[in-house]
Amino acid sequence: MSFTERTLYEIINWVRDSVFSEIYADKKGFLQSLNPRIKFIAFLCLLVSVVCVRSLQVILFFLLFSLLLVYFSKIPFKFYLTRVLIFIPIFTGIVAFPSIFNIFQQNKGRPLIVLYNFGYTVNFPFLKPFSTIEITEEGVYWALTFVLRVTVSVSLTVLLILTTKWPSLLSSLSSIRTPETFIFILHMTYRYIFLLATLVSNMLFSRKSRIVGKETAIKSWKLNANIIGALFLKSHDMSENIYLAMLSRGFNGQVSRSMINVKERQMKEGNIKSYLFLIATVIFCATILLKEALM
Amino acid sequence: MHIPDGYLGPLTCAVMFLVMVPIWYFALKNTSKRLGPKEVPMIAVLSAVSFLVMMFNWPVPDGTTAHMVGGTLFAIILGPWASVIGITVALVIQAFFFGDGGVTALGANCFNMAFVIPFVGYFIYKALKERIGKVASAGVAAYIAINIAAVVAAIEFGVQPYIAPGYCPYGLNLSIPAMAFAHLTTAGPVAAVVTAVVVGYLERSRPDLLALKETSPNIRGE
Amino acid sequence: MKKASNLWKEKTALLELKGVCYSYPDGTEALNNIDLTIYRGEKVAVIGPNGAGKTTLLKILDGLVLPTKGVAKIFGMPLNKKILNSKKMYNVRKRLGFVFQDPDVELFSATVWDDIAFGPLHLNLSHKEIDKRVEETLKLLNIENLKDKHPYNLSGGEKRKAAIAAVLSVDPEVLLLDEPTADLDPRSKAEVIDIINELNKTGKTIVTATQDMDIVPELADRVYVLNKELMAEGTPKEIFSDIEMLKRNNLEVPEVMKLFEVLKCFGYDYTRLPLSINEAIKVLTETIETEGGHIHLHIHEHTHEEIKKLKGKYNHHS
Amino acid sequence: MKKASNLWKEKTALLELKGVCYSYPDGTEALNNIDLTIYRGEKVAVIGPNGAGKTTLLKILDGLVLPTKGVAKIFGMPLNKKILNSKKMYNVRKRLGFVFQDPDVELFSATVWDDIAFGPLHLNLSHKEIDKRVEETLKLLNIENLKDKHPYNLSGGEKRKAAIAAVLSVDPEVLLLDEPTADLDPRSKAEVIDIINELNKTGKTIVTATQDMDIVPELADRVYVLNKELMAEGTPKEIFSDIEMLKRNNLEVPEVMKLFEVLKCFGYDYTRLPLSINEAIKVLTETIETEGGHIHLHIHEHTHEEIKKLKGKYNHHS
Repeated sequence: MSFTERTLYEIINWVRDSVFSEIYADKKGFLQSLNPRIKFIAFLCLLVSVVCVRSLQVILFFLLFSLLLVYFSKIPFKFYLTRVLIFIPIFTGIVAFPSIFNIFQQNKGRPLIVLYNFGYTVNFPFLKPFSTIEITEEGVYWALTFVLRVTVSVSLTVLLILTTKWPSLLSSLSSIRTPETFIFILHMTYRYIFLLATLVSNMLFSRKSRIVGKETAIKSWKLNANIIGALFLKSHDMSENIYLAMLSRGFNGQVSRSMINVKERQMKEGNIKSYLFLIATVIFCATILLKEALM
Repeated sequence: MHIPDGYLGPLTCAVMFLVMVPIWYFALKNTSKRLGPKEVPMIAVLSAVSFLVMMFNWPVPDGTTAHMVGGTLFAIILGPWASVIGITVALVIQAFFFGDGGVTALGANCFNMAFVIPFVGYFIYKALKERIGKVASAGVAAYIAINIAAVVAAIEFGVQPYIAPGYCPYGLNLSIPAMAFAHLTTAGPVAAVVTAVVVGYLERSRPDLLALKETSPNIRGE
Repeated sequence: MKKASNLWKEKTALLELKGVCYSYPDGTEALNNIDLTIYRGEKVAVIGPNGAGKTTLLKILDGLVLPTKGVAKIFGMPLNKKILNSKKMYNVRKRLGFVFQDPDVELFSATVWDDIAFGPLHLNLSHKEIDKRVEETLKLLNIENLKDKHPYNLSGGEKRKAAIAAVLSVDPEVLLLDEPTADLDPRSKAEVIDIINELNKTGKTIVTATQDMDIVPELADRVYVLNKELMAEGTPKEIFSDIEMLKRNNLEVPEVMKLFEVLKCFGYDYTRLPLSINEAIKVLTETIETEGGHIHLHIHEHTHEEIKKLKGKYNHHS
Repeated sequence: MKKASNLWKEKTALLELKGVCYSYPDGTEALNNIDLTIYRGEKVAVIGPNGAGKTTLLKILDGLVLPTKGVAKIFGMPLNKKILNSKKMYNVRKRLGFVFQDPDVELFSATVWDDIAFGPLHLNLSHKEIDKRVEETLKLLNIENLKDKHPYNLSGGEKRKAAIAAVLSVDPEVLLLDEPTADLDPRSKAEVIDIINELNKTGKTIVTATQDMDIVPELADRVYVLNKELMAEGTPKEIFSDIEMLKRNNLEVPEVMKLFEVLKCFGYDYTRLPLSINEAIKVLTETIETEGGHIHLHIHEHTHEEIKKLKGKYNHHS
């Protein structure tokens, strides 16, 4: 199996099976018991704060906070950590690593370890002129801050999705004044991703089943393009029929009150607890940001 | 090209959101006024396609992978304004699915991929298609659009070291060449080949999809 | 083409097509010169092979698509482009329900509940009334357990029922069904047929497009055979008697009928041809009760010859 | 579960599943503890209701998916992750052909010709040989007229035949078919059945997954009943005799069988239960020839009672 196929197959199955399964959203943990719209706003506060915070220690504090939430929401740590770390933070780590060296930095920092001294100024394309290669204190500190900030952000996002059912999450967007049409399209898109992913996955299976020899990279590119073309056509047809089905049921182009079921039930879910959590979060974020601003 | 949370400082994030707000507003207004109810499900389904297309990671010679956005293709079929909505939807879902393309960086990501790509792609395609044919112009448009978007993204995170440390650590001197190199050599050709082949595929099987805009340019919006 | 029996003439015509033609934008002809009337309270089946234009016909009857030629009258109102885009159509569509062949097209919301509520939401009802409508529909189809499920977690049979529910919640007078039993296992098929017949009993007019001959006797009082043009019209019995016509249109008769024709070759001279097992039992009982208590099957001089002819008559196999 | 008849033991086992389980990553169970063997040259049907795991089973047999537990042996080679990703699989896949239920999944090239040439292109054949292969396959399925068409513009029956052709062009020994007659009109259905039987006669092993009971007698010498687990195995006759088991699994028997059971209530004591019209003719002829020239149908004291029981036995309707 070629690399393309393997990644495609794995990613599509991942979308189909883990993202859509909602195992952890069904558990009876702390975050799951909150009103999704209020939780959504609280998490937005947290995410914005993490992006605003400067100091490494405070970011660590956020990390601790998110891990506490993981614990009380009954999500297994091992599953959680693999899900959080495996993609973005590791990639960010690789990206950030060179930045601990002076030659890739914008500002001059205090040298921590000098690796090599040329004794003369080196000019290298794209880089500032340098005469030593050294690891700098600031470089290490900011690289760590960078990687940790990214990790905490991802960790919070993952926590939010794992503990919220998707329809509720998307409907929550209306609480930050997202237009109804947009939310309606979001819902439909979400719905058809699964269907089309199944279709693509079967197309790939059928292709795999008929690949009886080595395939060159160019050929596989062209083939993927064909599959995308076929996917496009089929989806286009489907969208025309969906439109007719909607029309037939009275759709007049105005998307209003699209998802009342989800929304109304959301209003009833665990309100007092949710507001307390929101207030606590806002106080937590505000204190930290104020403190930083004053420092 | 998806910028995760934590790469961009608060100022950049805020600015990009502010830039996107009027774009989203016009796109929605344009969509509901000019496109009519029929395009609602069409945008939804094509967003789903775009979401899946972004997950087609292609192997490239240096061992990394690249993906396309499908923005040019989307714009060729539905027009650039509808693409703004469609790709934004795909990006919102991706931001939550993967934390890929962060929530706070959504404004920036949407600007690069849901605004720059479809508009650049659409107008290049429109300018070239009479001269060099639909298939070739679709490929060229996709190639240029994705590269311009990549450079825009590179500028966004390349300015971080000048504004605030602790975010993306590399300055413009490094970010622009790195992003440009990756997209000129990998993601660009992939986007070009795929867009061209798909347009060729549609030209043979459903030419009406590509012709729609020509017969009624004002319904599709510009 | 056979003429409609007089019986239906006295009834109210709800949907009427006169000289309707339809061509796709690329010029391919889908329908040619269709005259057809649907009366209040009927069960009508439109049968025809792959690509006969059944779906297009239903779309025209639902006022979703305009004929390229001819007149489509829905509830007495002839359709044209202006009407199709006017607000009047909302009132018309409220009275018509169209269940598409692919349930995935019908279920576009996040939960089954939302899909069922979609229609009523556009009727400007209060939230309370919408709730009530949805709950009633769920109950009617006995799918209360599905209401919070995502459409992608449903099985084939459940999806079909949810799609029917989504259309029924607007309480249409006429139900247009496109291949309602496609892709269903025998049990789900039987359930869907029961639901449809139940709806017909409560007064709904039913139009079913299908290529599954076995369900036609159960789902139709009257049958149109479509193959781009209308090839025949009549009761299921009349239609299934014209085997040559059916065969020409790539169709066939239900298995039970075939077997009764076999019995005929063995000397059973039945009074009428049954279309289903239940009818077969009735016919057998009747014959025996009137024919002096028994039926006598034997090989007579023409048996083998007749059977050979019969086989040729039914067989699509080459 | 019934045991396989000894007859097959002497044949070569091509595909073998032992204790195979399959769960989706989210934990939903699709298959549980499946033991199953496909022998060279057989025609096997896997029948089961919606969601029984038929497609997953075929995917495992085709080496596309690994069981989560248990062993799948293809041509004697037990599969594991390493082999699945190795070049060895090319040889295995060459010998296996999988026709998906949805022909659209199979046809993604610009023309039917390209789709059929897709497989052979990987065999390191010369252009001339590939041409020849494609032409032969087109001829075999009698679809030469479709070769330059875009798959998008084909009718249901044509699509199905093109999909079969696309798989056949690598000349596989075993053909796995998922619902090959779904969405087909009676004529196309008959044609596809003929094609499959023709292929079986030329030595190909055929495995068909279906929920259309009427085609089972024609497409299978041996039947597995699947409903997440294997519920039964045997000849079509054996399987269709166990109506209770079939009903439990949302399945039923072919119509002809039902009618013969009705005849039994009227006193016809047949020697064996026919599964198709042709067999019915044979059975009737045999009985008449051995029973002194005639069959006598009448209402005896238990007729009504037996018919009532029979109706309850078959009926999925509530």
